[in-house]
Amino acid sequence: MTVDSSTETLSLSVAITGSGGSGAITCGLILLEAVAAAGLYGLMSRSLGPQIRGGESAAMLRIAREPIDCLDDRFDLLIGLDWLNLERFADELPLVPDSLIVTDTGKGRLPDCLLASRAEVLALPVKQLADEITGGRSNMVALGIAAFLCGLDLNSLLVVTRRQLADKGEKTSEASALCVARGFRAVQNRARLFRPYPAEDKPPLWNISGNEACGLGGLRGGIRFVAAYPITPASDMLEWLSPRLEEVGGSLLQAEDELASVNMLIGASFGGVPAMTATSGPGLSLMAEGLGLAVASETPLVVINVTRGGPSTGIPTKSEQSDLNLAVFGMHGDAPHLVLAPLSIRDCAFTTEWAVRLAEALQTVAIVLTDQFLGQNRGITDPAHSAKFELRRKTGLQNEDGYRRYAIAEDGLSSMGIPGMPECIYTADGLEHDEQGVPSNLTSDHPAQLAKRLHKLTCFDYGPHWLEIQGEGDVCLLTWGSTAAAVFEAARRLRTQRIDTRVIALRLLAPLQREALRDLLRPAMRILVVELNHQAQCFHYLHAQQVLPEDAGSLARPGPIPWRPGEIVNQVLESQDR
Amino acid sequence: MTVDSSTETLSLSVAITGSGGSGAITCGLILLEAVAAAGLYGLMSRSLGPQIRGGESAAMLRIAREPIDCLDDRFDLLIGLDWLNLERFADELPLVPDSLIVTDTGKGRLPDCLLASRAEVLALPVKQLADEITGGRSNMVALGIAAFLCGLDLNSLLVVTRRQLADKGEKTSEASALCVARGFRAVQNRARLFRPYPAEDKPPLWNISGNEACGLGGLRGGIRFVAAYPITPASDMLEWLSPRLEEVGGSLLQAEDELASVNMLIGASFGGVPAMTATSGPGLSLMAEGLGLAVASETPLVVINVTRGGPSTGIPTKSEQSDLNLAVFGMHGDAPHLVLAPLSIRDCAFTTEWAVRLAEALQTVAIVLTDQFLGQNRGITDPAHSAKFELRRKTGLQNEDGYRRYAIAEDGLSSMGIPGMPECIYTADGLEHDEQGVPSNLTSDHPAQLAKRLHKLTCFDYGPHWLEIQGEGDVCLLTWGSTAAAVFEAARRLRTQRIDTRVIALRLLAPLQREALRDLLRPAMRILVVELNHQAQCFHYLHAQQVLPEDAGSLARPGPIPWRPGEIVNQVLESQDR
Amino acid sequence: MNASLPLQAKDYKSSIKPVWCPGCGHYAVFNALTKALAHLGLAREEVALISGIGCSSRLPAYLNTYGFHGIHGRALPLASGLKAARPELTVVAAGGDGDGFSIGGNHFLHACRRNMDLTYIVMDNEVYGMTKGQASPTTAPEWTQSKLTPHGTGIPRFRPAAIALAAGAGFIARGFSGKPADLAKLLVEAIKYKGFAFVHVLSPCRTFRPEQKGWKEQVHSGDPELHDPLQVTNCIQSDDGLTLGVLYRHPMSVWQPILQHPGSLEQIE
Amino acid sequence: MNASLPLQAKDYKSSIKPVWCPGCGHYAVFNALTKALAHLGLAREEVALISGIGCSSRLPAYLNTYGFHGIHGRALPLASGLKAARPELTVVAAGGDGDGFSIGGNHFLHACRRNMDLTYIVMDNEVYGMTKGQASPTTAPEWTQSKLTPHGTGIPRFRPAAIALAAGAGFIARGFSGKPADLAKLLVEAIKYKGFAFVHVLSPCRTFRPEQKGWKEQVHSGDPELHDPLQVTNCIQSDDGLTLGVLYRHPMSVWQPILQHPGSLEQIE
Ligand SMILES: Cc1ncc(C[n+]2csc(CCOP(=O)(O)OP(=O)(O)O)c2C)c(N)n1
Ligand SMILES: Cc1ncc(C[n+]2csc(CCOP(=O)(O)OP(=O)(O)O)c2C)c(N)n1
Ligand code: SF4
Ligand code: SF4
Ligand SMILES: [Mg+2]
Ligand SMILES: [Mg+2]
Repeated sequence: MTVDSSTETLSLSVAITGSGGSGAITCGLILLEAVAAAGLYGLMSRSLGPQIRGGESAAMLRIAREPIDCLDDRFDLLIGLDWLNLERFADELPLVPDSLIVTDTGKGRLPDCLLASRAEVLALPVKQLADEITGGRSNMVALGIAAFLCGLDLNSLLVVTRRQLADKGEKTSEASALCVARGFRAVQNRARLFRPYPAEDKPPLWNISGNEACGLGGLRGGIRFVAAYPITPASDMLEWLSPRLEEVGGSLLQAEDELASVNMLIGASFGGVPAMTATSGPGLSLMAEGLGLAVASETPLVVINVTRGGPSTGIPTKSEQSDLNLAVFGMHGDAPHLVLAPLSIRDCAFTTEWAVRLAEALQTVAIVLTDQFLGQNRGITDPAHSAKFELRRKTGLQNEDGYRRYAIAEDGLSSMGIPGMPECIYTADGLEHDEQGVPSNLTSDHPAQLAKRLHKLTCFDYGPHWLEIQGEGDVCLLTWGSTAAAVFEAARRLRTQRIDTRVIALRLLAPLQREALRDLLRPAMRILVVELNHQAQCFHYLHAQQVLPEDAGSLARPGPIPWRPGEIVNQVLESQDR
Repeated sequence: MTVDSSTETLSLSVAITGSGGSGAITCGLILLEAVAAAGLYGLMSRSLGPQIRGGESAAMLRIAREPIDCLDDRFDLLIGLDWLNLERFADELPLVPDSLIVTDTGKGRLPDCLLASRAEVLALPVKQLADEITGGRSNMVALGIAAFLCGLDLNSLLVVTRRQLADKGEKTSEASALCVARGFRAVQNRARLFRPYPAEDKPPLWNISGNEACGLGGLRGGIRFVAAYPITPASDMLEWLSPRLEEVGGSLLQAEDELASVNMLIGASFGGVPAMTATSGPGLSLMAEGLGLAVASETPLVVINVTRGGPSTGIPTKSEQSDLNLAVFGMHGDAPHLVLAPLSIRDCAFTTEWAVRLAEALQTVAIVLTDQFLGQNRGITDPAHSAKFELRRKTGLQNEDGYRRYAIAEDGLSSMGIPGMPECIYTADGLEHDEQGVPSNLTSDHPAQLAKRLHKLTCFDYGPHWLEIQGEGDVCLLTWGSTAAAVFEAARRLRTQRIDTRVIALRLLAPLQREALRDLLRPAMRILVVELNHQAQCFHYLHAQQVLPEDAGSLARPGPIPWRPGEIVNQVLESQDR
Repeated sequence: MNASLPLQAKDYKSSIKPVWCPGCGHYAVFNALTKALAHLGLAREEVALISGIGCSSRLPAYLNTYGFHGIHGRALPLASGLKAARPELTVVAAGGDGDGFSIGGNHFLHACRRNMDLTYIVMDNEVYGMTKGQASPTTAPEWTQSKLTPHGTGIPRFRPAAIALAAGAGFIARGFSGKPADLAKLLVEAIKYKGFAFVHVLSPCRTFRPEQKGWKEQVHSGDPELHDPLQVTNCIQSDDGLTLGVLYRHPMSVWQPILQHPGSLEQIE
Repeated sequence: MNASLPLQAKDYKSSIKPVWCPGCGHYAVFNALTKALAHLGLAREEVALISGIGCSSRLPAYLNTYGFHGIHGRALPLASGLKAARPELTVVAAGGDGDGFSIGGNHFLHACRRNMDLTYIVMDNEVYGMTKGQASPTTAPEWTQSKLTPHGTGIPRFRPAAIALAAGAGFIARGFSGKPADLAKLLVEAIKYKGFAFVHVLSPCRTFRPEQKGWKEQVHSGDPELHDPLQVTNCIQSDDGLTLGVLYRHPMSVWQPILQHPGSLEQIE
């Protein structure tokens, strides 16, 4: 077994699994926090069985010395608190002969699917060690084992453990600390799988989920009103936001359904208060009509869509990027608006902050496409500071010749009256209207207002943030949203194999920066569009906008498992061979 | 003034306008019926002011010896019952110096916008003539005038007038007949503008609206359940269907909203009864989530979307083709389904019948995109007979090894259990499921079921009906839905100008017949995609599917006025010059 | 116009001509509302009129206050969002029986429960006027004039006051467009009431329900204002739907978002 | 299995293992329903169980009858469409308090009014179980355990029975999953009732509302069955929400589509 042989990212991947009540997730969460305390970067994903609560679960971590945003293709270490129903996760836990499996001597034989990997097996009396401590639990022993193998320091681990379990009472936290120490020492005679460098002198890292980061970005963008209806996997963003909105003088309203929530946003925003909601596919579908109203009446608002497996109820707890079509095209009539997608957990904060500012400045709808992977996974990341954009909504009476809410201006942007302003009273309308806002079906007003609403979006200067770009080369991997992290890592690996690879990751999907993107793509020899959905939605969307050459290729597959970097590398290599 | 100089289609265009209560529409409707009685083809469109009822209105007719499906670029004859608020319609009533305007001597000066056309003006004492008859009305005098100029026969006109007004009582219908005769004779000394050939020996023509034709097609396809919520311009289809469904043993349920109606369809269809609804943009938006459920659970149903100006409430009484994006892409997740569009009023019957059969056979959603123009205009057309398709839903236990509702079959089609069948009990589900229908988030089931649902649509042989194609040539006009008629006529005119033009009109928009369409387009020199919306939705969709060459052009503009053939001719000529 | 002079009813009217048919009941509701606003002396910029879609829902544009002509059935959530964000504004939602009780029924239920300080005016003509005469939830089951339901709906009427009460509304009144002065008074009461005030207005559709001119003879006033939910329940339960006046008024705790003095964002980060 | 033998409760169970938490009230509802179906001797293929989304809405797959696990809040329209198209089937809709009273509130109102011959079971645990514990319309205003509403909702509870009555339902009953035998009997009555039968079941959420185990002591039976809407209204109005039994039963005309003997299509053309 070697350290970090698989990638040039110096990382280690660890999974902890167990059946209902075994505490695998708690173990993972404390380990992640200890990783942060050690100044390491990390990522933790969790997988759950179909049970509503208390079913089997797996905590999947990756730790590294450099920032990382995706899981690896293999696990270096798998610790089983027990092996019940492990088959459920087998696909998600690829092992190699280099891997190490830690099993509890008391919990019986390893499942065949694991043995097949020919990984090394280390049997330890985990439960027995825990039982020797009053109130001791196996998962804490496992935590100690994992932490040692990950190269963490015992003292700091104990501090973190006690802090994390403080609210369980001192007895529990002390018993846990004892277990952790016991587990740590039980493997001390083995070689560590990972050896962190001494923490550099850098600001403390953040332990944050994408949902939390979106919430934070929203607040920074100026959101002070949220109306929402709970839905997996978006609810925890709303739960994070509720108390914090209050602290900054805003409010959250739990609506009776998504039809209500989107219309509540329109009302609040009409009232001058920046407004946002979070939902997932089924909720976004229900909001379609309301979003069209916001576009037509030019009332800004932001929807964070934390995508899950679709169609219909689909797979609520798993990730997919299959709501792009709906986000871009899902309103009746010609209804141009903004669609953005954050490129990592950390980027959720930036992209959401930008989305709010853009929606406000452009008086339109911004849909932010994150997904279950970004939203519910936790990352140990560099701090994500506010971008402090200058963009603001244009309000009040701007010209001398009377107030015209929907005046045709050169940049398409007319000024919004806000209730309370006596000089710009108007009635907002989803009916087609003239410049004053009066309903009109004249042959002249409709095309003029359609053009206004499109033009304000297309003539705007979005600056450099619409994409992230890395590298040069004959191969160009084009991607968007949550798949970006795996693509960036795949490109790094390809470069080590002497395949010069450029990555273009789109943060702004609509309006697509057509000309700029075409220019960027012109020199590329072989373009592949990588995304996590069945029908290659982005690939076709890019074709729709005529930015791709005829021979561009598509790397699209559905969830429920996100793209892994090695999988992309293989596909690129295969496509080279063809 | 010459007869039919403008086009090689021997047609005449007549408009009758008047303010609230003037009876312009009644006049037009009787004229249209008289046209049918004369064995002529015809089309009547109406335009109304913003008032809910009783505002100014315009009846716009075109009559011809050959089938016609669109309005002309100009009106040959304009009869004003009065000229109040005429500016509202001026854009819709283009006149040329060749045109004739009939004005009532008692109703004052012609509006400037009409005089500007330099059309000939004929002033007649219309109201005075009507007032001489007890119970006489100007609109009936105008009917007589129009009918004479259109070359119709007085006796047959009187028969039609009496029949159409029978339910108003004998007094009214006799007074009207007297007025009609008086109007007819008042212009008898003039040259007729149109001279019908003696009616050939052909079956009587139909006087039908597109909404009625869709209803009829639905019944022929086997629809026996409709649930719906009223919306302009779809309601009259529902009103036509309600009593007729009953006659064939089906039923219609007025739902509380569109969320209910689409789910009611799913319930009925799950019960084995083919089900359909009609709506327009806002309703289609609200149905998005339900349609996704139908796709995921493989429950057939049909939605007729009678498109109106968008986005949002838009222009409810006007036509547009701007719901294509929503129809094709408007569900979350990967949710493949059928999208069709009838190519004329008459074709509404055929396309809807086909759509129902396809939805049933392929166990999916079919969205039929008609629009206000097709739906609410009336045409005098050749009879539209049933296509009597053989396509049926596959039901019951088909194989020996037990019932699997979502079994993976070669053609993607598994057999539906219908309540009442003891051997194929199952639970339909919008959650991703395995072949039995049991919820599953296994890595294997999701891609397999996604592929099944797509494959059944793409591997199906749709036969020749997916498009209509006419002509050969260097210019290829590609179009869809209600714009087709204007494009066909434009092509005929272009050919008379020695520009060989091919027209491809798509009836099946999704799944797009990519390969076949690419083959058809390969030889074309100059491709133009013609459609009635602002963002060139079909043009981009065709690019998304990679069927268009890089240099294909787009002729897209929004409503509220449909494309006219001459406008297309001009655009083609201009694009040639470039 | 000098803002310091008290505004009159006409000052609340915009210059846009209503699309309504001559004789439509909605004109009187419009007039009564402008009178009520004038009576209350509200600044035009502090009032927002929110509606859905329907003939009745065209109201906002005819007023010279802020307004939002939203989408069908969603006036109440839009109004609620506005009120939550801007509690100091006077927010009035208005619409028709189809808008409010058919497609908008769920929001009606939950707005009654949530009890924000809003006024909700439903102009009930027992028909979908805008879409040319289909049955609405308040239409009598035996009304056969709609081609969509040629045998009548066969479904008992929706009883707005009974539902509002069961859902928890604290102010329920019924007005009639044929008695505009009384209606204006009811609207004043409703706007003044702290909480969700529901005003059910009988507002005939001249075009599709000409027989509603008979309402003039049928409406009547009810018991003196009741405050006890139980008594009121009995009263509303046995009501013929034509009783005018304030049917129920009960002080209730008003929902509004907890708006703290804003802290800094940094402390969250 | 020999179809001619009378089916037993277990014969209505499929082989799929419920996803519910140990101790969840929904198990008992499931069991009671299979008992009721067995008692009624219904053929499995003639029964269809329709639901929305939620823990409770997972029910259909666990039954060995036809079923449809639809989308959130839309069980009733789906069930209504099925019943309209196939009146001879026994159609039961089921779901949770969030599904039925929050997002599905409008369909609940209109299903009560429409009065088709359906049974509707709401398993009320006063919480959104599936999405991990947010307040539902029936949650007490002062419940602060949801992070979404950390001060409680501050909104009075939705009262399902009162709404059902005001909306026009003819059969209203309340059961408790802690009394499965009584519940099975209620379900038998509900399915037998000709018309829309609403069964409100208190079905505790062990995971997010552990305090609901107290219900066992709090539930009680009510007045002997009442038939007069006025009396019932009073009763339901003052009800504490924990009264078990049939609260209201009243014969009402059932809505069903007018299904004629089919004529030929040609006569239409
Ligand atoms: C989602 C949606 N569905 C349907 C419609 C069509 N529609 C417009 S107004 C209306 C009903 C209006 O009735 P009501 O609210 O009673 O108002 P009234 O016109 O009678 O004043 C309907 C069904 C729509 N605009 N949007
Ligand atoms: C349109 C839509 N919005 C939100 C959700 C998320 N969601 C799933 S179940 C549920 C609530 C479930 O609560 P309830 O109906 O009371 O059932 P329980 O789980 O408590 O039995 C919600 C909000 C969804 N699936 N679809
Ligand atoms: S249709 Fe009826 S409700 Fe609408 S404006 Fe006319 S009279 Fe009023
Ligand atoms: S979360 Fe609550 S309602 Fe859901 S299964 Fe568990 S105990 Fe039952
Ligand atoms: Mg109405
Ligand atoms: Mg619940």
